Amino acid sequence: MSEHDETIYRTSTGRVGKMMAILCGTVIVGAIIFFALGDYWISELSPAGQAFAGITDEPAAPAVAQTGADIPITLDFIESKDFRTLAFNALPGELGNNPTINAKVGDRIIFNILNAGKSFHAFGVTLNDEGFGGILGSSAVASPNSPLKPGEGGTSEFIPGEPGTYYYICTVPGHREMGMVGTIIVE
Amino acid sequence: MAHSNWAEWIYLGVVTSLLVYVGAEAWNIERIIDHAPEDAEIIKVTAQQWLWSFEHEDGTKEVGELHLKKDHAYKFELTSKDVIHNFNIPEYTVLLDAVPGRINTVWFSPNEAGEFDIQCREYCGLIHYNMRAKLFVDGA
Amino acid sequence: MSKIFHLSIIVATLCIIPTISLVFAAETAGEYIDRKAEIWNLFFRMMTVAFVVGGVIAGTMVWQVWRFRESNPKSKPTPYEEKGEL
Amino acid sequence: MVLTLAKARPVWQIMFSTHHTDVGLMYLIFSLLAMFIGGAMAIALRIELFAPGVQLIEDSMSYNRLFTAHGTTMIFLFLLPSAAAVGNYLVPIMVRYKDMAYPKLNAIAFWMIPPAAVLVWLGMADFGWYANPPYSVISAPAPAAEMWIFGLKMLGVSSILGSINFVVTILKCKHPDMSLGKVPLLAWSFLSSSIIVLAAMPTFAAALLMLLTDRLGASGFFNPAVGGDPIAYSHLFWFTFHPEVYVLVIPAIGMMYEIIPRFSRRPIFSHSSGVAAFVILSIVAFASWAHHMFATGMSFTEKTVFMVGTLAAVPASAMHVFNFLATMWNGRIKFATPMMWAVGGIALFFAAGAGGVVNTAMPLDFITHDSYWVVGHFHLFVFGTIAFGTIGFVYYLFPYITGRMYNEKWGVVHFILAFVGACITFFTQHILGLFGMPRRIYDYPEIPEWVSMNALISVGAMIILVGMVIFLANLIYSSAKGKPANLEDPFGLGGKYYYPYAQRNPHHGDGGY
Repeated sequence: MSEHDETIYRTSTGRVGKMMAILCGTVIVGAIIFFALGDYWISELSPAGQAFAGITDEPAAPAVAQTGADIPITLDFIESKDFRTLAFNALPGELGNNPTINAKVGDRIIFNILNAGKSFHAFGVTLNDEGFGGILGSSAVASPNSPLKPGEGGTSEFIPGEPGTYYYICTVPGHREMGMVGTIIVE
Repeated sequence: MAHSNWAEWIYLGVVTSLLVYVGAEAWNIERIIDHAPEDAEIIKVTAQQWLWSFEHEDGTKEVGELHLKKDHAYKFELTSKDVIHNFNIPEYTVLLDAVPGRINTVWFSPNEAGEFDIQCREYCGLIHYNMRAKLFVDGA
Repeated sequence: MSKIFHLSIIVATLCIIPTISLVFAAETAGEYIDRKAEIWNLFFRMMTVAFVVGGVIAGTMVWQVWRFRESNPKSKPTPYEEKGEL
Repeated sequence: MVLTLAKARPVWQIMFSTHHTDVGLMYLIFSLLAMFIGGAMAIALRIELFAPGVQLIEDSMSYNRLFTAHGTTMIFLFLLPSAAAVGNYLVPIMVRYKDMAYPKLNAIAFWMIPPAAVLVWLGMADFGWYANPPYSVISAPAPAAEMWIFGLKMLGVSSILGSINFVVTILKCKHPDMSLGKVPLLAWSFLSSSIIVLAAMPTFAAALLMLLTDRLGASGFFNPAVGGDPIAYSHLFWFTFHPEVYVLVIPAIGMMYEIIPRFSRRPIFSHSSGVAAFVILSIVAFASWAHHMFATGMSFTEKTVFMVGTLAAVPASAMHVFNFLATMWNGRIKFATPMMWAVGGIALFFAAGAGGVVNTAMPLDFITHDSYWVVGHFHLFVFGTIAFGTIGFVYYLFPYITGRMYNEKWGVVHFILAFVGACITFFTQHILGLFGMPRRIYDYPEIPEWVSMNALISVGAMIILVGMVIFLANLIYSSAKGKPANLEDPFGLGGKYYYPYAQRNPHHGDGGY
């Protein structure tokens, strides 16, 4: 303390203020980046996960001559109070439960999907009569690994190329077995 | 610093003997409950995100529900289709991991009729909190 | 000192061997073992041990904190303090 | 005097200094920042669990990401750096060396932490701090999981570098007059915890790389879909992270060894038994890792081996408790804030240890595994013991760091709130676990016992929150405007025992005087 008579402490109001400004500033900037990018951080599935779920880059389905007819369908994911029964639009036994869709080859079915439950759901059309794989073309809305959160929704289209029985399901594993499945009969 | 340590040795002796007691007791109880009786009925339990499915010895399948009979022994063969789950019936202290690629076994014998919870106790993703099933034990 | 130590181990072992043989003999034929009862009984035995030891240790601590606090009328300077050896 | 500066240095000079007190200060500020961020996450989780249904967090994905970030933050960004902070401040002083052995390495070890924290906090992976495969391989979304893996990788390297520095400083740079047996117990605690890090951490570093290549689909070590074994990861993980528990708890015990004799006005009851207990702990730490895995389908024999290994660690911990109690015996104890935290920490340390003995009894794992019992148990350790020791030591070092005194009255209030809050929160969690509530769940059914106990736990957490807000205010206000401390004897104990006082920082103006 040869040059100064006054003691300068390692901490003072000004220095603490500066430190707090640096810390709070960094945290706020970080929080802005985090929230601005939102769900980017959890947007993808790892390559191993894609292999496990059977997601491959398959060529698109062959183009089908469209009939020009549009069939709009509104489907809401709903759950029973104890979560043990799941369904589309209405619980089993009620009117409008898992409506059956009749269509012709080449009709364009437009799905309007809403997650009206409290759990996570995702939508897709498949030919398989069990399980959650084999989702066809552009029929999917969300996927099991970035599913629709409660209140979220989306639209998708499906143009059947061959006659047969298709199933529209919740692609979250297990939900089909718990009741989230309906049929599409294509002539 | 000169001081006597006799108190510490006695203390350590007491602690050690208590630990030996704890270890021996635990070993003994584990030994008793470890071996499944030979007449135990085998139930195949398959876990997947996020539900339980069961297959009885006679081929009956159940999803999200399990019906058992009182005072029979059951041996669960647990496996998983995707990630690690943990099969837990808290009321009957049945608990074991369902590991994909492995079959783990645990056995129990329900001695009370009624309705019990089955839950997943190993973190397994989005709906882990609601990966539940019901156990129905029917009276003899 | 080590004599006491060895002695306590021997005493502990002597206590355990009869316990083990007793439980070995207690297996009843025919009925299935009640897993729930076995495990919970073990749990309560363990908790009894834990709470007894915990009571002794916590009691000692509380008493020490009360007795040797600076503001206790009975407290007196430690020898190290008097000699300035702190 | 070290704490007064002839000339205030610019902030950047402190930030990029390599002197051990400056690096220690950076560690301390960062770890406290991480503690408040991690604590805020815990409060969000507790608000969500206050009652069944949605309270604050709207979906389980956000909840899962929050508890992962909370665990990672508290362990790697609060507890490890705060221990390193204390070690950086005091170890060179205690072994009477001018600085750490490798000052630049020291600064590098610190500066690896903030970028790692950015990765962990920005990504917020969702697989829990345990990242157990195959969930973390096939199900956890990218890029958050990769960011977590890289972040943890950096933190692992950082703690290895820090540990090398401590080991070399203590073994090679101690004053030639000082035999290893005479090295103070706080420095001993850093020696033993650093050796554990050096032995344990490489395993986890390897496991992380394997996890990453598994996720990329290039390998399948832990992915059963391609023939791997997820249990192998558990072994590798716990081989690192059970010893890591001791890495965290040993420095905290070392801090108590510093506080308790000072405030009891007596020397440590037995220096040699403290050293012996540290050495034993750092060896048996490696004998118990698989007690975390009893439920994965281990055989009776394996379980027995690891139960015995776990029980073997108890006598050494009990020696520490004995040493503390015997030191306080016949003392004249001044209950200033640091002493309160230390004594409270010992009490909760014992409770946590007793819970640990119950846990390891094999059949009881069927009750407690992955339930709230476990949550309560390890929080008693990490909060009740380690954070208590650390926070007490922050109060103890406060005059040394700032040259000012913290507000004693609010320090006591902080302690009482935290102790009461910890008892309510963590003991209730034990009981809740016995009623079968699993951990890591976002929502729970309306079982009456679960509902009331969860509400009580959340109230306890709020009490801790109030204490921590007081702590923060006290830290900020006192470092800005606190009364100047009497640096020869800031706590009024008599004697010039407060040896951080003697330290000089050559980077301060005028040669540090």
